[in-house]
Amino acid sequence: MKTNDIILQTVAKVASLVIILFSIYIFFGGHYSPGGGFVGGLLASGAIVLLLLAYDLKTVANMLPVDYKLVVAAGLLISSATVSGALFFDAPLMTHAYQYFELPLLGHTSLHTAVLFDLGVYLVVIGITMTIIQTIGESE
Amino acid sequence: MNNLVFLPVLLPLLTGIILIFFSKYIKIQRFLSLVSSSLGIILSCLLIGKVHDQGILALQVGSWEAPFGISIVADMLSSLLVLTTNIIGFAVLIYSFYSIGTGREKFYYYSFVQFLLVGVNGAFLTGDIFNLFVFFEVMLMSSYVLLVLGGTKAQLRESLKYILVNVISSALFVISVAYLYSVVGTLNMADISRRIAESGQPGIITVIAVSFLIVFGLKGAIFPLFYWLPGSYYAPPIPVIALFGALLTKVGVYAILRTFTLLFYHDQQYTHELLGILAIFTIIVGTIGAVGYWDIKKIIIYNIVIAVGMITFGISLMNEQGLSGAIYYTIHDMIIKAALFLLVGIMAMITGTSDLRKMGGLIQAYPYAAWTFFIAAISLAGIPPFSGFAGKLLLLEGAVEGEAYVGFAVILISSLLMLYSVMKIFINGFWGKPRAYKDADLVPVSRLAVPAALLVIVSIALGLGTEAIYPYISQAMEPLIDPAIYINAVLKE
Amino acid sequence: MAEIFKFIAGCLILIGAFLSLVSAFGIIRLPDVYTRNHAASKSSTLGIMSILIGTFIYFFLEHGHFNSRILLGVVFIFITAPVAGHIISRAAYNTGVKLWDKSVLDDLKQAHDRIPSEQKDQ
Amino acid sequence: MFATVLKISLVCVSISMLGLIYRMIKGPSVADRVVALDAIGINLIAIIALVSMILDTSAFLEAILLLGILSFIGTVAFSKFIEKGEVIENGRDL
Amino acid sequence: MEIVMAVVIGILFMSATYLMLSKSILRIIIGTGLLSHGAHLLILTMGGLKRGSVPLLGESAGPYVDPLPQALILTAIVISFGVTSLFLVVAYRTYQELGTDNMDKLRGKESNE
Amino acid sequence: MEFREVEYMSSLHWAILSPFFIACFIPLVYKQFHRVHTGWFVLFLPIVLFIYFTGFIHEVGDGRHLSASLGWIPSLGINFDVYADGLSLLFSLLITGIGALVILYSIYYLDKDKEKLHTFYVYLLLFMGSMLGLVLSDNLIVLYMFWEFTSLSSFLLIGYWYHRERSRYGAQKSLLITVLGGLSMLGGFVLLSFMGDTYSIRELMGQTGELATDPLFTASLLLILLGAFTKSAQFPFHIWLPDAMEAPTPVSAYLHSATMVKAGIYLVARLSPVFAESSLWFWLIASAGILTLVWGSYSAVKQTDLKAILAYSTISQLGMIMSLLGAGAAALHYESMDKNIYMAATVAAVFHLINHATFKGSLFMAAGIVDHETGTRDIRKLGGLMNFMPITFTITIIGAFSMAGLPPFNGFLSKEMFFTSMVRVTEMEIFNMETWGVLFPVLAWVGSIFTFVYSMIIVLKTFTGKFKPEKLEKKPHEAPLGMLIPPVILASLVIIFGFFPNLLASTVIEPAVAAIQPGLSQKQFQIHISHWHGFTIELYMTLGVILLGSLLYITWDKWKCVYHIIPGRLSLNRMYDALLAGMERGSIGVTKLFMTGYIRTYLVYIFLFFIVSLGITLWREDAFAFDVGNTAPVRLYEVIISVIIATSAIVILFAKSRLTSIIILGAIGYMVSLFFVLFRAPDLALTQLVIETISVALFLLCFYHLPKLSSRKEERVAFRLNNALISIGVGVIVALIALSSHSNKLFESISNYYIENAYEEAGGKNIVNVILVDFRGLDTMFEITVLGIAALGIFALIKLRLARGTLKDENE
Repeated sequence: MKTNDIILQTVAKVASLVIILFSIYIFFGGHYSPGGGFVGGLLASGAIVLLLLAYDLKTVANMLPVDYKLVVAAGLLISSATVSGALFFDAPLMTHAYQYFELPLLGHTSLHTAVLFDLGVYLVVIGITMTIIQTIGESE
Repeated sequence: MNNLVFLPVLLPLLTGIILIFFSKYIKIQRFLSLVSSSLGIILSCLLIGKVHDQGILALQVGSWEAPFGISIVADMLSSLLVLTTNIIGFAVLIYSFYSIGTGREKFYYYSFVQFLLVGVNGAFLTGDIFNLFVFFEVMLMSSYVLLVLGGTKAQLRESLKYILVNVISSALFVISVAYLYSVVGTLNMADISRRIAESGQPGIITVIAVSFLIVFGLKGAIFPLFYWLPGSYYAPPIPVIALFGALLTKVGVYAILRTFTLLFYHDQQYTHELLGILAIFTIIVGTIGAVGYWDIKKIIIYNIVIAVGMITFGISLMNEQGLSGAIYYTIHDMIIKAALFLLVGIMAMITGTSDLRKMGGLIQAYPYAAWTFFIAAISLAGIPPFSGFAGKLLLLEGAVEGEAYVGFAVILISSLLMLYSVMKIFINGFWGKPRAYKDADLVPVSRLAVPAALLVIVSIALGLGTEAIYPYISQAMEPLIDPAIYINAVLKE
Repeated sequence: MAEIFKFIAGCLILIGAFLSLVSAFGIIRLPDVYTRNHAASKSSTLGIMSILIGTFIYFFLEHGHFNSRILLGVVFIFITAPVAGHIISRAAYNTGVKLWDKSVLDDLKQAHDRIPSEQKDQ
Repeated sequence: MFATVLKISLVCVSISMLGLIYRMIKGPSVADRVVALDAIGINLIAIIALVSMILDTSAFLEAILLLGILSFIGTVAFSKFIEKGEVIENGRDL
Repeated sequence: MEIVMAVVIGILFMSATYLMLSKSILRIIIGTGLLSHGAHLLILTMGGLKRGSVPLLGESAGPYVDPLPQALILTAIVISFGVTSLFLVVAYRTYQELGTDNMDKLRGKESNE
Repeated sequence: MEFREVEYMSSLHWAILSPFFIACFIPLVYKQFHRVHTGWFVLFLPIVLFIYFTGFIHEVGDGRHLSASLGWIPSLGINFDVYADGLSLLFSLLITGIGALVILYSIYYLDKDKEKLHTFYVYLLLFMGSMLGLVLSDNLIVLYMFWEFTSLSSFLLIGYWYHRERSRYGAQKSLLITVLGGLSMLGGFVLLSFMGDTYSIRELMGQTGELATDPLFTASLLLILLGAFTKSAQFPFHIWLPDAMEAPTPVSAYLHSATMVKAGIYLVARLSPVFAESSLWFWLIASAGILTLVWGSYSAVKQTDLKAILAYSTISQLGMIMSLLGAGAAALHYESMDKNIYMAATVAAVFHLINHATFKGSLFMAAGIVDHETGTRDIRKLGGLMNFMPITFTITIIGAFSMAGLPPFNGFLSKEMFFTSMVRVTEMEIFNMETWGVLFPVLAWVGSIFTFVYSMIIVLKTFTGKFKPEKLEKKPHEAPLGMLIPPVILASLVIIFGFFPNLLASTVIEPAVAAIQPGLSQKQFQIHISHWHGFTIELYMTLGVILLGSLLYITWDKWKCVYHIIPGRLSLNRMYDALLAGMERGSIGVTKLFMTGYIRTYLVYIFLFFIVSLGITLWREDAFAFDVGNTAPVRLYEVIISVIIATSAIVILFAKSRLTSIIILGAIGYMVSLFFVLFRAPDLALTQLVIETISVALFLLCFYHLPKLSSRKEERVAFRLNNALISIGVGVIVALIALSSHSNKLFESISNYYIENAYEEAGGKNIVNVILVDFRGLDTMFEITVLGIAALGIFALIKLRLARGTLKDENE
């Protein structure tokens, strides 16, 4: 049945933007407040799912031409590289390093390799969710 | 600080990830996995050398001191098993080149194999009970995918059952860890061991021990819990069966070995007795299955069950001979099972069936495969000087020492029936009237037989060179008898 | 000052809770899906918004931090809740969920009737 | 005083939750269930807001927005499921 | 509270078991879902439900609840999510290939001796 | 007793290993020199070895022993120790001597164009090497290894013509029975070594007295005897030997008459010093031997296949040797008695061992010639061949008469000694020998009568009587010269040993006897074998054998119905077949019983085991504890949520529609996340919320296409009741253990460390997140790996759909 989805589509666009912003916020805040790469990633993929719901697979694929399997791989690579990075510093694997910096706008912040690790998680989660949803969606 | 300890896990992980990027380029995938596998063997040899020189190596991941962070611990047992795993991975990989088909290759087959190795190696090396769960899951997830990859009817049907059973066992694993955490308040196995020893293993710990036994027993396929195995291992293509048969159940058995020697060894009257009884039943039931079938895959699959019983029996003895027998037998069985599956796979590919009654006379056209199988078969049955013997002998000696005469008799009888079951394959498949098989010419038998022959050579070397590896085995056995060695190495007191 | 705001917050929260109770009551008692949806989306939305604003005030007073997430949440709910209600009703109607037998008007039915039947089947 | 208000509210919301669950289980149509589910999502937000005030922590405030998002996505998905039988369309024939 | 939780967990495990013993694939998968819920709640309970504050430093000074079980649960949740989704897809494909969701019709061919 | 260590080490080891090395080159030689019969290349080896071993005769005769040691697995006490005394040397000579003759014979017997000669000679060399290793090794485990190798090479040789059904059957049978024995022997060895703390036979002999008192001694004895009996085809394990006749005749002549079957005899002889302390040892051996003698000879008479007659005759002769060894072992038991009396039995055993090898070897070869030249071995088709093959006839006569115990052949001498020994058994004072002991001479005599009968059958039915050319495939004529040489040599040995038995007595027999009975110093006895002892009871027995035997032969047609008394289905062979078939059927039956293929059944097993094992452990360990003190207070809203979860969990069981169940599952998930909120786990609550939503979406995505839930009416009440009981059991157990674990908090948790160090050491305030990415980051690393695998797997699962039955996908 043909339906008119303009209301939904308009709202979805706005909402997706809000969700993605929120996900990035939650991802960076992970070390200090609840959240982190995992929830952040899930939320980001939630935004994409919302778009999928409002539009359809092909349209969204045109909007975001990404191979999500490679996103998974890239995320895994980043995380495992962070884990193995310690090899080059002669420290036990997975040893994180961090430093506090005074950055403009953000104020007193720490740059932490754990964030890099978490970035891997973030990407993996987006990749996974989207791979699953996309493949199942396509197969129907 | 021994990052080497973790490299056997990290290497396949990185390889697996990188292979995802090359999913369309099969040649590159093959090359990379081969390189990584060879490197893996070298690394694990290095690891064994280092453990041999310096004793147990422990890596405190993330520089967090022992009971708080995750410890990766390489004692000799783990290192030996890691080496064996890598050798098997290498052989199966070569076999896969010629048999798995481009379809699966393009859909990340090699990545999944690498991830499976990650899980298996990780499970052998970790010193943290929850991390063990995570590695189990890595291994299981890869195994689910490998089992179902290709999506044929039989694969789907059996995967459902396989996944279901393992989901249950994972849930039980989680709750067992939860119970244990509630009682002892820590997750590091060395620390757990120390705390249990301090408390003298009260009744509740014994209960938890039994629930761990159920969890690992489900994975390792011991007596009342193995029923899922024959069906599930029947469905996937041969290289996958070889990996499963050689590695997966052994990880379960390893976990039993580790937990019942390191953690729950204070109430042997009950726990190890129970283990022994289950082990004997496992052998019996496996033997019953193995002698009845006329399907080559089924026969070997039931032989896995027998081997699991043998090893757990060794564990239940808890004396030096029994434990070293169990270790030796595990290594032997991993190698020889992989070889047998690969060979049986060649037979099935040539004849297009796995029903023995529909084959015959293969020795005429494929003498090398036939003799490789013959040696593998007698090695399985434990005829000296091949690798099966030393393990069996040690188990027998351990049984006498532990006055477990029933087990003694069962091992002997089951050895005979094991030989009967595999010789049945030889007599009816390789001997007998040669028949014409369509498609037989398409099978690159000589290439496929190479990895199998490689494994058989390893097995022979293992048998003839028992003396050379015996120091390693006994070094592997020491911490099992005296957990203090392990604990001190991890907690550095 | 703080006490007043706290009182306001308390009131808002109480009103919100009451509204959600009412809406739940409506969802249970009303006769068909459309009326229930009405109850859900109207009072429930209002209820939650007042609770959230109450919460916002509370945290602003107690801890002094300006919690953007709650406000964002309020805005988000404000945007999406009507759309959600709309979509549910439409779905219900299009799958042929019966109206309450005492309903008096069905505009959409008339609109639909004008469309040739084969288009409808798609 | 304020704590009592919170507790009363929580009990109210909990009761309404029970009612919604009754509706969700009872049906009768799928759309009814979805309506109930949507309302449950909203109620959950309320509960979390109340609880975080009771526990006096802002740790759960992320959950509020999150729930709002999820509840919306969920409702949309359910509605599409009911209406079209598939949640995500492969490509729309325009 | 732990006693109540133990009962709830027991009921969850009971329902899960019952569902997994039934014939329909969907019910079985739902059973596994319940099973993992039960397991996660069990970890939480085993960590102790003592009152303390949220394990966020700086929020309040008081004693915190045990953060370790929470981390474990998080890992367990994620893993069981992965497994469940794969399980679902396998079930879905099985239905496509074999045309049934009745486990009894998916009987393995144990009989080929 | 003096030892000469090390000096001979390499040469003896090399002697054992040389056949294995040569075997490696055989396939190469076969390929390179296809024109020449491969046998010629092999022949030199046994000859060289034979000469090599004869070189030791003098030395060993002087009472010196050769021994050498080579480490193999010293850690396990397994060393490749070789040790040559009289007994070993005797066997080595037999193995290499007969081996040379058999290989020569085989060169003419096997066609070089039709047969796969390389495999044949590889097997044969493997066998020769293993047999040498068996008789020369001092280590029980090495002995066991070679023992199994002889079984395996015999298996391969019997199955040499593997396309024949009978060959495969015979091969499998012999393998099963001999390996059964081998394994039981291994068990005995392990027990023995446990008692004596060594695998060295020599060291074990040194502690005979201590061993006999060990409770495991009898078990070890029985296990080892089982090994010996199966190998030497003693009743009732003899059934494999007749079927082993499917092997090419040279093999039968070699393995199944002269060498391999005597491994059991070797074992008994070798271990007699260890075990004879126990009276059970000789009692068992002697009885089994005499029974086998009677049964074998009795069964031989009814056979129609020439080789089958020879097979049964081998069985009976082995029984005879066995019983002699048993009687001889008594000497070790009764230290006080006159040793020479019992020594006579051992001497007879050794002597007959040699004699049997000569006459049985020649008879087998003759049978092979008949088979080769006429195309059949069925005595019903044969007859009157005397004129066509006079030399073969002569050989057969010599062999058969010797076997029947007629003078002047060597068989007569050993048969006389056999009677002597058996008559003397009656004088022993064990197990009421005065009554039961009488049976020994009687049975021996009866066995000899039948031996006479079948010996006559072999000669007369084949070579005399009416010539029936119509039943033969080929026109018979004398065999080629090369084929005749080996049997002629053996036949002449029969005569030579018959006339000059003392040639052997001092050179070979005395050292061998000394090895079996180490209690006797070699200087104490001198063996002298003579033809004429005067009119003794033995002579009368022999005369009786001849008379009664001739009578029976002549009246054969009248009494052959005796063989139908025992119906065919009670015969041992049928029992073996039935056992095997029954085992297969039984195992399939049992397996099918529990392997139903329904996952439900397996789950029921798993859950039942879970309930039972944990329940029993809880009860037995008295582990259930219930401590209210340590619990958190109960809050109203927590109870409400608990009630909601519990009711939903129960309601879901009765859900009728697919969608309802999914939605309820989602609701439970949300409630769980509320719990997480209540129990102060914000990260968990967030994650659980999102995950639950996605899971529900996935459920919907996947299950849209599925039909309605199958109607629950089909399920019987019993089915649901069972399920309900099991489920309740699981739930109760889980809850009970949870309560007990909670009440048993024995230690502080380690988590304080995380709280203390999260900010200072790891730079984060969200402790849970810090644990996840830092303290226990490895978990997270592999958790996302799991997810990654799942995603790729789902992708592959949906995209990749292989068809069944193609070559590349060989399953099903």
